This record gives sequence, C-alpha cells and structure tokens, in this order.
Amino acid sequence: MLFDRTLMDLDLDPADRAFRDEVRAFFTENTPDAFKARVRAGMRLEPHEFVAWQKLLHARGWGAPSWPKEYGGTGWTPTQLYIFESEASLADAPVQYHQGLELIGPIIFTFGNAEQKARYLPRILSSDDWWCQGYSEPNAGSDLASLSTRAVRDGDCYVVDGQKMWTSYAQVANRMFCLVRTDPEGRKQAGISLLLLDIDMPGVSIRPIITMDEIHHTNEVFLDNVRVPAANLIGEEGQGWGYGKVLLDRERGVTAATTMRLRQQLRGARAAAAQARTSQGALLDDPVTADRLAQLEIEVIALEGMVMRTMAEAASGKDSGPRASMIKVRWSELLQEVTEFWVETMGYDAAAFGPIGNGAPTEPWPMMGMLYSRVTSIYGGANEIQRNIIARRALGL
Amino acid sequence: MLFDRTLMDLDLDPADRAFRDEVRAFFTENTPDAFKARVRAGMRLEPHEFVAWQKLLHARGWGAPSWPKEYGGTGWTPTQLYIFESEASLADAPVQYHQGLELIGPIIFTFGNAEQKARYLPRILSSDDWWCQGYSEPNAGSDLASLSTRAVRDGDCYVVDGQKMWTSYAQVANRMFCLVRTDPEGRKQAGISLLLLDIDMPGVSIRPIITMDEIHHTNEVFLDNVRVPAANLIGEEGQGWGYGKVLLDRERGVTAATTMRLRQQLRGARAAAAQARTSQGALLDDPVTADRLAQLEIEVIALEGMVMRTMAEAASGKDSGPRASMIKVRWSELLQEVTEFWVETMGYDAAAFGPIGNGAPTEPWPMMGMLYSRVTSIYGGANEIQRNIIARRALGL
Amino acid sequence: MNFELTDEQRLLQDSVQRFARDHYDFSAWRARTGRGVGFDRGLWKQMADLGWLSLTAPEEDGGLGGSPVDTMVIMEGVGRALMLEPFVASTVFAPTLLPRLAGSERTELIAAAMAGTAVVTLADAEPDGRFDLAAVSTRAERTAAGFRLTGEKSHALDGAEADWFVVPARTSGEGAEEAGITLFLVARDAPGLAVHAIRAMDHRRNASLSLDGVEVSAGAVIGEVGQGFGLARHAVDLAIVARLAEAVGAMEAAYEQTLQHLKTRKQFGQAIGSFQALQHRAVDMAIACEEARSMTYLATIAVSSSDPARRQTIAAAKARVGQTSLYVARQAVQLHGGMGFSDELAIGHYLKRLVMIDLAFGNAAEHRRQFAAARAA
Amino acid sequence: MNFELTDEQRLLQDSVQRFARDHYDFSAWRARTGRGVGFDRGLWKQMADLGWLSLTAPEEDGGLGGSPVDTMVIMEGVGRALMLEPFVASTVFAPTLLPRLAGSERTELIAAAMAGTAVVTLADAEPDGRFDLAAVSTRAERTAAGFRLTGEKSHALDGAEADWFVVPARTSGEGAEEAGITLFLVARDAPGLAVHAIRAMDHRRNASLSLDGVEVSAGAVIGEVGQGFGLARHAVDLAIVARLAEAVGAMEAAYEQTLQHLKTRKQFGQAIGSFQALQHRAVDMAIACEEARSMTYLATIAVSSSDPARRQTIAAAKARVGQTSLYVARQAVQLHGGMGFSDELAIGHYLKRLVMIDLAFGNAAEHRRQFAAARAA
Repeated sequence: MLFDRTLMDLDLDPADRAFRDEVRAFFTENTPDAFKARVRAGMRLEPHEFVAWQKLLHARGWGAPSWPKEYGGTGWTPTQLYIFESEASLADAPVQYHQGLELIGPIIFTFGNAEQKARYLPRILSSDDWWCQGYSEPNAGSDLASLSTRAVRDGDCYVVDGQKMWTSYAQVANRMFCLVRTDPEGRKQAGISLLLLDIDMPGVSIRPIITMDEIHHTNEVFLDNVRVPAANLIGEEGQGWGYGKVLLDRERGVTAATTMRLRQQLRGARAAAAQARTSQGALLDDPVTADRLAQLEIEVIALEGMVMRTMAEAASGKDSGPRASMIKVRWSELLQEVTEFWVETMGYDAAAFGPIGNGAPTEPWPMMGMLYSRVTSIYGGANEIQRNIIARRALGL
Repeated sequence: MLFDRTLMDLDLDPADRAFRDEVRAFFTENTPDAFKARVRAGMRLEPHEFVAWQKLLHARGWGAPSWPKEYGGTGWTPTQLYIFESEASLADAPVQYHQGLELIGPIIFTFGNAEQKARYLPRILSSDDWWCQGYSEPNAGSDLASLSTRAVRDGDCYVVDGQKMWTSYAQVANRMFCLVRTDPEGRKQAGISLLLLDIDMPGVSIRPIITMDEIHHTNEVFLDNVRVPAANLIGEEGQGWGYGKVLLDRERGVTAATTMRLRQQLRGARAAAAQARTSQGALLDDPVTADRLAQLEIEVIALEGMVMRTMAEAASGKDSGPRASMIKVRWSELLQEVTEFWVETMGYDAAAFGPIGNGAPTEPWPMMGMLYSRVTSIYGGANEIQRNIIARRALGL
Repeated sequence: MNFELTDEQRLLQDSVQRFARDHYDFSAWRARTGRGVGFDRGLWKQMADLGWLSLTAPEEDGGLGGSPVDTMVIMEGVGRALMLEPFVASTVFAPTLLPRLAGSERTELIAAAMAGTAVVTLADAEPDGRFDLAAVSTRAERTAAGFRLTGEKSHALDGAEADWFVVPARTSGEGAEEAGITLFLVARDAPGLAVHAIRAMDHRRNASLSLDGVEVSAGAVIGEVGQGFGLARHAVDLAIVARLAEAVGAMEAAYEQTLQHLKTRKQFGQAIGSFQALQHRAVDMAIACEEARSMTYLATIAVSSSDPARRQTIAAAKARVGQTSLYVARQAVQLHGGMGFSDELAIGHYLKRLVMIDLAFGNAAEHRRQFAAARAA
Repeated sequence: MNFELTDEQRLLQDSVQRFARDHYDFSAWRARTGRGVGFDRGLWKQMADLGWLSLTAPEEDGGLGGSPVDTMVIMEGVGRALMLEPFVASTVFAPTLLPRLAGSERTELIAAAMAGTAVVTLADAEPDGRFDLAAVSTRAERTAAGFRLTGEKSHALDGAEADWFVVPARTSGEGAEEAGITLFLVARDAPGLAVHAIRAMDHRRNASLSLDGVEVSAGAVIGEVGQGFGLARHAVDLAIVARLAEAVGAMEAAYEQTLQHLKTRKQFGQAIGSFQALQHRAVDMAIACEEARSMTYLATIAVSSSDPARRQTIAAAKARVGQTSLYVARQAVQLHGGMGFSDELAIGHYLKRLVMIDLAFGNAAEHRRQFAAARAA
C-alpha cells in the first residue's frame, strides 16, 4: 500500500533501487526504539540524542546528505536524497539537527574563508559543535531587517551588544551565528553582518523560554559587551543580509525533507484510530473517521508530489521558483491537522498530559506534537510572510 | 425536529404562537406549487411571479413587513418578523423582491418629501412600480465612490450622462434610483446625489447581461442626455453618498431575512440525498454524506442564532454593530456550500442542464441555484469589502 | 426572543469579573500552576462565600434554585480567567445529582457542596466506550448491604479534586443499552476504589477510576435502580452547556488579546493590524466568537426546555463551539507569532483549555455524529 | 524521478497551443456555444489530420501507440481552451476498447475513430449505481445470433456526439459484482436503443441511454464474456487521468486570467492585486494549481504501471484535483467580481467545466471513499 512503501517505486532505476535497499537496511538496523514514538508524533529528539544520531550517520559516511563531497558530504542526487528521506520516514528515524548542518554549514562552505571552513565544517559533521541561530530579536521577528543588535569594530574585535530571541537550543550550543548591525546608518537591510560567536565568550547570557508544549527548546540570548574576534566575520562586512536570505531560503528547503515525515504522523494517527474503541468497534472502522483520515492522506500525497517535482527540477538544474515556500506553508498546515486528528482519536486518553504537581509531562508525545506543530507555521518566516514572499517574488503582485 | 419547526418554539409567548399559526396557514394555503422547486434551490422568481406574490401579500395587509404602519407597513415586532420569515421558509414561499420594498422605499419615507412619499410608496406596496438600482458602474463596483455618471442642473431638470452596470431587472423595471455625481469637484464621496428616474425617459437604454446561471437577471443601463425633473432629487443635492450608505446597510439587513431561507436549501439537499441511490442504498444513509449534511445544518443553526440575537437587539433598541455584515458573509458562504452539496448528491443527474441546441435550460434549479450562489458573495459589497468594513468599523483596525 | 441578562445576573457577572481581577490575573494563575497548585481551597472558600456554589442548588436544600443561565454567567468568567476550580462538579453535578440520593446523607452533602467542603463529580465514560454515556460495562452486583461495583472509568472531570464520585454501573442489561444503568455515590476513600489523578494540558486535574469490588450501601443509589441513564444524560447535558459558556469566555478573551496585539505590535514600521490579511483573519475570529456565543445561548435556553429538538440543539452547539473556539485559539497563537507559542502568555493556555473543553463529553466530530443520529431518529 | 516532456511531446504541446490560438479563442467558443453548436465536424477533421486522434491507438492498427503522457499533453490544451470535442471518447475509449472487439469491424472502426468519422464512448453508469462501475443491472440475454440488451445507463460522456456506445451489461451475477459483466458495442441507430442527449452546464453534450431489447451479434462483445469489468475499469482510469489533465489546463488558465485581472483592475485608486488579502488568495490558488499538477503527474505515471497502489493514486488524484480545481475556479469568479459571474468572460465557464470534470466518473467525495476502501483492502 502506498503509505507503507515509497512512491518512488513508480520509476526507480536499478541503481536507485539498490541504494534504497541499502538505506532501508541501515535505518531498520540503527534506529533506536526509544526515538520512535517521539519522532512519529513530530517531536524533536533530546539534544544528546541528536548528537548520537549525527555521530552514527557520520560514521556511516552519511553525515551530510545534502553537502558536496568536497566538504565531507555525500554528493547524492536529488533522487537519492528523496529515497534517503523516504526511508528514514518509513523507519521512524529522526531528522538530523539542521542549524549547523543545513543552515550555517552551507553558508560557511559558500561564503567562508579557508580557515573558517577547516575550523568549523568537520566539527559540524562530527557533531562536536552545536550551532545555534542568533537571528530574531524581540522587535525583529518576521521583520528581520529591523534588528538592532550592534557590533562596533574595536581593534581586531567586534564588540557586540544586544538581545536575541527564539534562539533554539542555545542552552546546549557552544557556537552561535549571529546577524548584527555593523553600520547603524543607511537602509535597514544595509549594514548587517554575519558573525560567529562562541557561547562561552564573556558577556553572553541565556534565559530559557518554555513553550506551549512544556519543553525547553528555546531561549533569549543577551549579548553584553561581547568581544568577538574580527576573524569570525563571514564574508564581507555589511553583506550579512544577503547571506541571511540565502540561509532563510535554505531553511525553507529543509522543509521539503521534513515533508517526507508527514507519513510518520499519519501512521501514528492511523494506529491510534485503529486502537481507539467505541461502543460500535474500532474508531478506524467508523466511515467518517476513515474518510477524514483519507482526506489527510490524500493531501499528503499531493504535497509529496510537489516535493518530488522540486527535487527532479533541482536535478535538472531548474529553479523551482516559489515551491519551497509553498511546501513550507502546506507542510505546517498538514502537520497541524494530522496531529490534531491524532489527538482527537485518543479520546479521553488525551487528557493525560502529566502527573499531578509540577513534575514534567509523562511523555505524552501526540499531545506535545500537536502543540509543537503550532510553531511550525510561525518559525522560519510565518506562513503569512511566506505568502507575501510568494506573491511578490513569484506572482509579481 | 429542529429543521421542520421554528427555533422560536423555545420561548414563544401565546400571542406570538397565535401569530405563527396565522402566518403558517396563510403560506400553506397561498404558496403556488409552481414556485416551490425554484425557491427551494435559492433561485429568484420570474418577474411576473414576484409581482403576483407582492400583490397577494399586499391584499392580506402584509405588503411591507418591515415598514412602519404610517406608510402602509405592518409595524411588526422583530419576533413577528422572525416568525414571518421562518414560516415563509418552511412553506417554500418566496422572498419579496427587495429593491423597491427594502431599499428605495425606506429611503423615500426617511429622506423623501411629502409629495415623493405620496407618489411612490403606495405603488411599491401594490407592486405597480418596479424599481431598479443604478449604483454600480463599470469602474465603480465595490469602490462605489468612484462613480462617474454626471448630472448637470439645467433649469428645472438634471441632465444625466453615464453608464450603470449590474442593474438587476432593468428590463422589467419602470423606475430606477440612481447615484449620480452632481459636483465633479472635491472629495470622491462628496458631490454625489440620489435621483429617481423613469425608465421610459428619453436617453435611457438597456443592454442585457447574461450570467453564469444562463438567466437574464441583470443589465447595463446607458444614460445619454437623460432629462430628469429636479423634483426627483431625494433629500439634498450632494448628500447622496450618505443616503446610499444607509441603503447599503439596509441591503445587508435584508440578508438576515434571507438567512432564514437556508433551511429551504438544506431541505432540498436532504431530499436529494434521500432520493439518490448508490449500490449500497440511499445516499443519505451513507454516514459520510450524513455527516457532511449535519455539519452544514449545524452551521445554519449557528447563523440563525446570530439572526435571532440581531432581531432581539433591534427590538430592545440596541445596535448590533457589525453583525449584519457578518451574517451576509456567512449566509453567502453557506448558501454556496449547501447548493454545492445538493448538486453533488445528484450524481449524473446534475449533468442535465438543458436541451441540445441553444434552447433555454429545462429548469435545472439546483444547478442554477448553485451557480447563482456565486454572486451572493459579490453583490451588495463583496465579502472582502464586508470584511474590510467590519475590521474598520467594529474592530477598529 | 430575549437574550438579555436579568439585573441579578448582571450583578453576578460583575462579581465574577471583580473576583477574577482581584484574585485571578494571569500572573497569579501562572505562579499557581508553576507551583503545581490546582485547586486552591482558600479561593474556593471565598467563591462559596460569594454564593456561587449555592446558586443552582435546589431551594428546599438551601440553594438559590438558579437556572442554567446563572451557571452560564459564572462559567464565562471561569473561561475568561482560566480558573482551575471544579465549577462544573459543584454547580452542575452536585446540585443535579445529589438531590436524588436515596440515603440520608443527602442534606448534609448538599450543604457541604455549597460550602465548598465536598466536591462531587461524575465518572462519565469507560475505556471501551469512548464518549458513549450508555456504554457502561462496570458491574453492580447486589449484596446483602447494597451493591458491589467493579469496572473501569476513563474520565471524571476534576476527579483529582473530588471527594465523591457518581459512578454509573450496570444493574442489568449490557453493551450500550440505556436501560439497566444505575448511578452510585462512591466516596473517594472507599476500599477498592483507585483514583488515578492526572494533570491535563490545561492544568485541570481529572481522574480515571478503577473499581475493584467497591462496596456501597443501598442508600448510595442516585435516582432509581436501572434508571440512571436519563439522569446522567441530563447532568452531562447541563455540564456541556456550562462548558460551552466557559469556552465562549476563553475564546473571547483570546480574541480580545489578539485584537489588542494587532493594534500595538509593530512590524515593517506599522502596526501589524494594518495588514489586510491579518484584518480579515481578525474578522473571521470575530465571526467565530459571534457564532459560538449565539450557539451557547440557544443551547442554554434549550437545555431546560421540553423541546423535542433539545438534544439536537445541544449537540449542534457542542460541535460548533468546539470548531469555532479552536479556530479562534489557533489563530490567536498564530497572530501572536513566537510569543503566542510561549508558556509566558495566556494565549497558548487558552488554546490548551479549549482543546480540553472540546474533548470533554465528546468532541465536535462526536457531537456532529450525535446531531445526525438525532436528526435521523 | 523525471517529470520532463520529451521533444516529441513538446512539439505536440506547441501544436495544440497553436491550434487553440488559431481556432479556439474565447470569442469563437462563445459564438459557437451561442449558436448551440457543440461538436464542430470541420474542426474535428483538422484535429484528426494533425494526428491527435491516432496518437494513442495501437501501432498495429495504424496508430502511434502513444502513452497516457501524450494524452495528458493534449488534454491540458483542451482544458485551457474549453474545447468541446469528444477527446476522451476518441483518445481514450476508442483506442482502449476497440482493439478488443470480437467482430471483424475492429480495423475499420479504429480507422474511422482515428479519422474522426466515428465517435465511440462508454456508458459508465446506471441510475441506481451512482458512480459504481460494477453496479450493472442492464441484462444481456443470449439469443441465437448473439445477445439482447435491456436496461438503463445514466451517463455516457459526449454521448450526444457518439456513433457507437460501449455498453456494460450483465451476462451473469448481480448487484455490484465485478464478475459477469460483459462489454458490448452498440450502434447509435440500433433498434431499441434510445439516446437521450442532454447539454451539461459546460456545453458538453452527454447522453443517457435506454436499451429496450437491443439485439447485438456475438461479434459485438469487447474482451471476454463475463470479464468486462477489468477492461471498463482500465478505460475509466485512463479517462480519469485524461480529465485530470484537462482540469489542470482549465484551472491554470482561470488562475492566470485572475492574476492578470488583479494586476490591471483598479479600485480605490490602486490595482486590486496590491491588497494583501487578495494577494494571499492568489497564492493559495497558485498552491492549489501546484498540488493539482503534481497529483496529475503521479496519476498519469501510475495509470500504466503495475504498482499495486495504482488505484489509490488515481483515486487520490481525482479527489484532490476536484477539490483544488473547484477552489481555484470559485476564487477566480470571486476575484473577478460581477464580471466573473457574467456569461461574457471565460472565468465562469471554467468553473462550469470544472464542476463537470469533478462529477464525471465520481466526484471528490466518491474518490476519497474509493481511496479509503483501497487503503483498507
């Protein structure tokens, strides 16, 4: 059945088929059971689990599926990437943590100098560095160009002052890439630079932000007179806005891979519906429930089709235009609907979030996944911003 | 069952209950069978049928349910109005044609002079006059203030030149109320006046516009050097925008009554689903079909609740704020969904629209009703404009 | 056609609002939930002293004999302030069910419920029955002294705080038959009763129950033996209607805070409420609030009527308030951006409360099903 | 993973576009439909001369042996220009079904279909079976010379233009059993056959049929006796996929015209496309077009594969293209305002065509049901 195999069977060539078998075997053998329930609900791993997973993939030579071979990547074709992500999804394997691998890594190998490449890239692959992202600020969320964190050149250092917001995993990171204003004059987008910081530099302090799912994913980061060596500047001073935009586009691209994971959430929801009892039998045998699940499955197939076309176009060197933004919009909407459906199927079991008192939740993954899904239409440019971007860039409105 | 009685049973007092019985008897006895299938699908009557229906109501003393007694209206309470509309709906009785009765009539009795009242109001009640509305223009649809039809004072006449668009039933009307620009200077909204024309005045010509439902509802009206007596000006010159806004608000209010008719379309859809066969039995017995119909019925109940609150507030002299616009938005959306559902239930019967050749359709009411419903979210201020109005006037955005 | 509150109800509304302002602002709420405190007995005593818990108790038992509209007034305030106390237990279940208690503790217990010293709730569901109130497989065997109860209950609203549980059990019949269900009052400390208390995402503290040969006296029967279904149905319908008012209070608060946010939050150099797409979203939220309030009024009027369409109206209202309130709460989070997703604003907590209100006694999908079934009947 | 057209397919695409530009602009379309002309035999001959009708016929019968992707290329153009000719009959039903004809007319008929002088369509449904292809109660009794057919057919796409009908009838079995259905070729002028031609809202001219003891020879059987269901299923699946491409062509045209309208139509002193709420609507329309195109590609690849998920993919595509295309067409009307509702612009006609494409062979709700059933199987 469609959801238990990959769509790619439609026209895989023998080499790709062999690759698929290899990947499938790897995921089947190596995905820890402890990850599965959590991953299936659309939740992220614990940080130490992310590190362990990355080290496992790196050991297999698959630490950077989307990077060129030159920097330690796999150099895979889009078809291979699609197979890799499909099979990961099928095995309830987690995604890799993306802020080093998919965001700053490619910026470093594209715009960084030789020293920066040598210093940082291997430690991303090996997961010895954990990078966090210093983009948003309290008054610069979707309107990133309004950022006000300042970096003033002083000898061979920049002195950085300001506040970053929504810095995911700053509490476990040892590195941070940061958009700062190096020139306070001129247009909002001008005068922004991209700096690399070490989290243990004096003047960096972190305040946790607890989110609706009762998890500590994210933080405020205060930068108070932080002296950053000028050698940590990426590319040219004042060109950070351009690098930042490349990076935001890449962040949306990451969603294409994540989209393949919607099947995980669908499987979870289907299993929950099969397990749920009503006075008439299994909830999944209720035609209305089955119909609603079918609608979600159908929408996921359509979105996967968009991902396949995007990957195929990438393979033939064509620009897919706004489709990455479209996929981000639809993926987040569907993740929300599927996890909502899943929680609904649970009936009164969904009332069990945590123990009495102020203890931590007892791993109520579907409910946490449903709550977490709300942020996927906000982060990386809210869906309203994505629609603005599509209207302007692609539709010419 | 809820949909076969009126909600008002919940708390009707004995006088209202007696009134309901009287109205119910009237509609049961007087609604022509020929109207019913058409009315149920949400379509309008033929013009001669509208006239006959109005004369019937007028003879019963119910020609103007919403007017004060002073001008020949019923002087009913909002509860009585609600009962009247509910019972009309239950009997598949048609609505009254509203452009004279609900739009220009109230403007005349509010802003007109004694002579205008005496001349026009009785002929609206008796349906001896048919009024059409000269508001929209090719370049002034939702943006009505951009209208460019000009009226220049010349002795005891205005000379009118311009073009009106979407003039419903101009082809059968003998009168037309018309927004014209009497002062070309100043702000767009200023310098607009409200004039009453006779359709047979020299210089008035009409071009039919056939709409998607293949019906001739509407027209372009060309005004070429039309000499209109200055006595036909309503209120003061240059104040037409204010009158026009009152009138547009009233037009939205008309929708509250029309909302009661959604039960007709629901009954039609339900009957069609009960009649439609599948290889498993009646379509209505399919749980998914029944569930979708239930959703529509529930949304209609919610909307009727909004109408009831609006009427109750009107009775106690409170302003219901933006609820009239909200009801217009939701009514049109629901009319569309219900008629779409109805057509869907028909299966291949919905393919029969008309005879081969260029003959008229063979009264395929549900399909025509579904197509006609598309304009209900456009006319009287498109739903996008309604949302703008609500945001500005009620939400303060 | 009258949707106006009486003068007394307006005073009650003021009293609830004042109480919320003085004792229940969001920072106080957050401090309490952060400390893991659910039910605050001190506040609860004050609420009892204000007469809120006596409002709907029968006059012959010292209550005020109030109507579902009175409960609605309180519950809107409860929703608005995200209050954590067991109002539905005390203003719906206790006054509806205790007066039918066979035994002599009735007067004493009603007095305790009104004083806030005893919380009584209903265990409305079983693990294999989902939301079906008639799906009772808990068995009540007759004993010399009364009955012995054995079975599982998957939900009792505010059960973690309850001193007493009303437990439907089968004295005859099987499956989901309505006949043969009897309601029993069971003390929390009854031997054989295990109360599995759990915190829900909205910080309310519910429970599931295991009954392993719990002995009760004949006086523990509520209503007639074998005739408990109708009573439970009526109690749950009243509870549903009360929860709808709570939902309306919560969703309107979330909507109002969002409207305020749209007017004050600036991006790209202007208030975000000046962007048309967000304006239209706010309008759709406003329409959803109007629909939910209208539906809640209809259901609140219907629940104490003899209208044969009563259950249809309640099911329709539960379904539509569930849908509209979740729409509003989700959009409220979305329009607040990252902050809407944080635990530090009330917005996310409104969403969580509304998810739980939609769930309890059957969600929107379940009530659409019930509506369709009642239509067809 | 390859969604690129071949060079030949690109040439075909150009040819269809050129033909549409030269012969099928909207004013020509409107003049034709205004005169009540559906099928224009002159244009049809030209299309045949261009080779379009031979494209998918088997090579051994003089056709080009083309694939569903070739049909897709033509059908997109058909949808875009709202063409009225019976393409599905001639590029799907004729080349799929005629080669299995038992009798000797096979070669001659295929040649006539390719030349555009014979139109062959399939009567896919019966009044009591809704969209269920297996719900055949039309009876085929054996006679000395062949079979005698009696029953009702509720739909034959483009049936008003057809010279021949492929009629499923029961030689054994009953109800909605797949076994026992046999396909028969029946001439339009066969005694006992009444063709009720009707115009649909999209100006296509379909038919329902009454068969009252229609006599056919043994040579009129298509495929094997009793084994017709699989053949009909395959023909309908190919027809569905062709119609999806037509839907994509029509919806994209409606979307593009709307985008153009947003850029040129001015209100309140600015292009209406500068209003954010309309921009976002246009984006949602663009996303819907992307979804529909992606789904159509998947189904077009699947229909000729041996993938066991083949029917699931086709059902999913039919459902989703129906939903997305109707969304786009309805919004196209809405964003055009009053003019969108008039008969004078193509916009409303795209909506009507897409309503009929959604209907034919089962609408979105039906195909979601089929998808769920195939999932569960």
